[in-house]
Amino acid sequence: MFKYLMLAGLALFLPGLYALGYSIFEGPSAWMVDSRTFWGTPISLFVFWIGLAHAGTLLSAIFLALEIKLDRRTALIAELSTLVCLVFAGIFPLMHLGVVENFYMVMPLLDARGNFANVGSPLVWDFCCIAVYALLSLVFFMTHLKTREIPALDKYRKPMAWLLFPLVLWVHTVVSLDFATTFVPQWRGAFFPVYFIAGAIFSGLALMNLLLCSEGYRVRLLERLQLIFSWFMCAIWVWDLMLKGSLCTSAFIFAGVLPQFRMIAVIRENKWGRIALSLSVLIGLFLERLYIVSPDFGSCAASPLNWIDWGLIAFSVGGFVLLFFGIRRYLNWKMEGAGSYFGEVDGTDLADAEQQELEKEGARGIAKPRKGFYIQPWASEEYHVLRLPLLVGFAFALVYSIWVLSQSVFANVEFSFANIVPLLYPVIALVTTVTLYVRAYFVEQAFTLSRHEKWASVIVLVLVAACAGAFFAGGSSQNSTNTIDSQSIGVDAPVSQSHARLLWNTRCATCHGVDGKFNEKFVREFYPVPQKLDVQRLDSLGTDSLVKVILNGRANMNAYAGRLTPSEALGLVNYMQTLAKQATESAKEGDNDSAR
Amino acid sequence: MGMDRREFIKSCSLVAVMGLLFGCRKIPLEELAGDLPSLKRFEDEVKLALSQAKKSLDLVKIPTPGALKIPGASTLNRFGMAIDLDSCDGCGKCILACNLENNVPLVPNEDAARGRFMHWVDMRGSAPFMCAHCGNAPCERVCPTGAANHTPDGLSAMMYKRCTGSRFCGANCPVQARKFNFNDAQKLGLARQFNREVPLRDKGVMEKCSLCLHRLQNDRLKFKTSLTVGETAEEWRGRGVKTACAEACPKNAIIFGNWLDEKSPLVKLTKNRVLYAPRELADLDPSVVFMRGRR
Amino acid sequence: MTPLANSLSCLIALGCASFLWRKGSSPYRNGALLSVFLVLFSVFCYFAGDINDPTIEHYPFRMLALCLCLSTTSLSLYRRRYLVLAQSLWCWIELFGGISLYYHGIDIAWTRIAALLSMTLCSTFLSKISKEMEFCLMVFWLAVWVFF
Amino acid sequence: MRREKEKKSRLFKWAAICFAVVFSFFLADFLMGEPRVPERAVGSIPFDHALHGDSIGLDCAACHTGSRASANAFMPSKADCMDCHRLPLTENPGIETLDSVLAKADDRPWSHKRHLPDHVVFHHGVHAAAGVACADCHGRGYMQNRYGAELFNMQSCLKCHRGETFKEKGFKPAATYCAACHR
Repeated sequence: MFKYLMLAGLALFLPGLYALGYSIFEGPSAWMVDSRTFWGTPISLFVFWIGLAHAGTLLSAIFLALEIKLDRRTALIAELSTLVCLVFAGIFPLMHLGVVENFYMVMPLLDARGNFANVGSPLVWDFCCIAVYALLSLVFFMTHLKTREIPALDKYRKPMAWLLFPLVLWVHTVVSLDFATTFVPQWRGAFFPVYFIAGAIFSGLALMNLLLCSEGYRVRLLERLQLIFSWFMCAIWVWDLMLKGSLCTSAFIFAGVLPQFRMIAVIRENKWGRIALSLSVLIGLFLERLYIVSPDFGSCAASPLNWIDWGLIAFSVGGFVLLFFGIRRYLNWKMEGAGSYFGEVDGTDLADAEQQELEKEGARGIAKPRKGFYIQPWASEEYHVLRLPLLVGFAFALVYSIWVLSQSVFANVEFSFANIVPLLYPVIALVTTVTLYVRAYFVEQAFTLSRHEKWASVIVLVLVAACAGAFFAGGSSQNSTNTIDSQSIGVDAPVSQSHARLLWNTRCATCHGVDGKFNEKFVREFYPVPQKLDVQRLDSLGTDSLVKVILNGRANMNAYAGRLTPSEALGLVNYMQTLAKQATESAKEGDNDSAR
Repeated sequence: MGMDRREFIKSCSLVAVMGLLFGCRKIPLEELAGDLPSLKRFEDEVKLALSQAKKSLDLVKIPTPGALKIPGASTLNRFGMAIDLDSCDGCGKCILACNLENNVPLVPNEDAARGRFMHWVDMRGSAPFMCAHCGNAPCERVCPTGAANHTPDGLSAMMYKRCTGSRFCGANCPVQARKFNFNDAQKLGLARQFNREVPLRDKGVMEKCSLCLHRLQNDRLKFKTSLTVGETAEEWRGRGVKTACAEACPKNAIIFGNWLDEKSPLVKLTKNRVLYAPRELADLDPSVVFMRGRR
Repeated sequence: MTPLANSLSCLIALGCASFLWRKGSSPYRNGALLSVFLVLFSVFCYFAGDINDPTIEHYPFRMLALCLCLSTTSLSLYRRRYLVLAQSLWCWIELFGGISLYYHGIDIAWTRIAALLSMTLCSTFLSKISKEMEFCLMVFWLAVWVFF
Repeated sequence: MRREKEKKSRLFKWAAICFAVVFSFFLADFLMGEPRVPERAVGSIPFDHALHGDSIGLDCAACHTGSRASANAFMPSKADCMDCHRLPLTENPGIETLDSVLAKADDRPWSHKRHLPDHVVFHHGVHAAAGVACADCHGRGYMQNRYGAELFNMQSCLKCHRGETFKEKGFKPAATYCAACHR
């Protein structure tokens, strides 16, 4: 079964790859871009895939944290689909940028030039949240895989779940804040966080049901939740309709009306019926995201999807199918022996799965807490594991935000606590996880890495350091095109007294001296003595003759016609007269000084 | 054709060298990238933009703009413009002057047909409309890299090398005063550097009216050079500087000046006039405003 | 939203809260009820408040969060856990709704968020929820809703 | 014994890892950073800054006519040289070869590409008026006729504008907002 799906995935993926290459080369004019919001298909695909990614973790982490028993296969599918969706959720924001090579400037880290990303911008929160979220869900998935070899690691799975649970909601809220914080009329809505999270869970449930059906299993809890969430989404759309007076009808039909057919037993029991329901929900939610991101798409047909958009959609869908089932087959093949790992729960209801779990645990003698008994969260075992790392995380976040707000770049930017709050929790979660696993590896020796894994982690560390160095340096912009040679003649405009003074110090002071009494050192050694500037001599010659002297030159003085404009020469002459007056006054003071 | 191994390797290397030479020869024509567009094409595009202008302005009364409220703002200078709607007849000379002064590129025909021009000034309700340089600018709040920032003297400046083209500022501007470089104008031969002072913008970057930042910069630098040489000891107030559109307007309907300087033409000519701003910008403290009627 | 409409809305939320989590009710019934309540709150906000006022945007969801908090008192199992979750959901809606409105120039009601957050943290230490404690909680929530 | 050896090898391993990480950071920073100004040859006419500057006492602005008044410092044109070199100035034999080379030179003998990018605004006049000496930014290299190799990156300008360097000269702190120097 996997083989056919992978072939179909490949068939979609290759043209998609071409479309991706073409849009990176061509830039934002390639795909459908809304005239008002400047965003289009890549961002709606990004919101769609990041919603699916969050649903993966939402289901596994939340159910794990709330002790809702979910058989191990569904949990693994959820985590795996998270990682694969994240790959695509990461590609689209990068490829939709106008200048893709400047993407690193969105990171809130200092660079060599002293610039800093604008931490008040929702896109910076987005970047950090998704990066941290990808890292943490990767760590969560690796821990999940490694717990089979080293059971002691299971101690860390639940604390990680408690870390991921708010992180998932936080990240998707930040994605919704991209839209809610703007002045675009269609994006008006302080309720967007709840709206986007409900949409994400709804699409995640649909994806989970789809993947489970494709493997021939079914989990009734997820299907029931899918139906309940379709009602909740319809309620939100009603409020959206009231608020803005417009509704994406196609999304309402696909994701609102069609899922109700689950109530008909015939469709519910038939595998293809369930697949069709989940597919319609996914299509409906994608259309709704497309309508939110680019309202033009909904209202007028002026900007239909061109073939590049279909290419991008095919790229993401084909890529997901290819990657997901590829890893699935690899995991199946690699862990063939682990029968119990993929509990053969086919078609039985969840309650039975729970029964089996209980018996197994009962047999192993693990004291399962009696139902209804409430563990004090601050005394719970997960909290003990997390306590120190959380403290380190909060301390780091505090220091980080103080450091950020003291950056010189924000000297004339108005910042309040509300601007930086969305950036804090991902920082806390990242530092907590790093401390948790560093402590686990070094202090508690909870797990050991094989030689191969040690080399891999060192190489990754070196690569990360290299990237950090490159982003810190920031590359140099190309030099200017114009060349510098000698000063050409300026425009013939009247010259102010200060400009004449600068001109005199540049051109004439070499011989005539800054104060007009000629420059002894230079003149005595090399040149016959130029005239002394005094008022009588200047008045007798008259200004226009002096201007002619400057422009055409005289016995020992070269012509400046090619280098000075007539009005500059006139300015110089006036300046000479003021110098001469000053010279005579200082001479008078000098006389009466010596006279006194 | 009994070629032995040595000849075979020799001929292969010959072919490889030929290929290499062919590949990396300098294509002389590459730099020229087609001839530069003529002035007439710029004028025609402005006429096309005028004929297609259909947006209108929904104006509402606002008080006279005062000092900026952002930290570190200058208490002496707040540059802005006032557009007199009574004397403006919508001739469009200011658009052409702005395009030539700031090297605004042309757009390919299919974008022109769809009205997606790059002009920093466009006609709305038969009056020139450009970025209002809001004091509390929504575009600067959401720009991720800090490319859109505010100068202490009231200009919403754009650092094109920091722009990563996320186009979020374009979405967040309530009146859509920002234009995006969808095409590489230089490569398509649509851009021409009329004014050497202003660098051309490259593809994928958002641009907008810069309130002739380069003229203000040059004037400030010239003043500071002569300042310490002992001419006038007081501060630079940007006197005597006019934007390209203000200069080109035959009816002097666009007045550029400094809102905080009593001697500036802006404060003098708007003293007994009623000031308006678009409804969406009214409470964002705009510094480019409209005037109509007498108080 | 006039103070009268404000207090009326919390009464409606209180009324709706009593229908939720009934004995032996299936997830379908509770899910459907939540959706219906949300539609009801939206209609109420549409008529009671001015649609162009930005603070109305997340008003029905705040009513839903209040309704969820109030409904946790009639829960039988895991009451304190869902009490904490409902209050953190309300904090969540208030905080992020406030942030998106802050970007439209409307100040955040920090006092409301602080009160809710402190009550959420304190309610994790509750050992046994007696009738009086339940009543105090409900009074606190309604007070936060009406006065802050 | 084996424990010390094993402990020493572990220590060595950690040192190697830390070195590799730090080294790759600085290597990438060096490779991608802003390069120094490229070295420039003296050009067709052999010119000696030390002779003109120190012994004769010419001010920089005499030949670099824009360095006190305008944005661009410009290079001297042939006419600027001929202002003084119109007469044979010294007895030593080198002067004949110089005069013949000068006579043959074209009227703009020195020209080079502007190092700063187009979007950067640098005004020599303002800095000269503020009391900044040419050697402060251009270093002493030109005195030994070595041109270029200065490090003009944004961080050095910003440090001076904030008053963190050249403290002893007591420069007034200058503008550091983006639009002061960028266009």
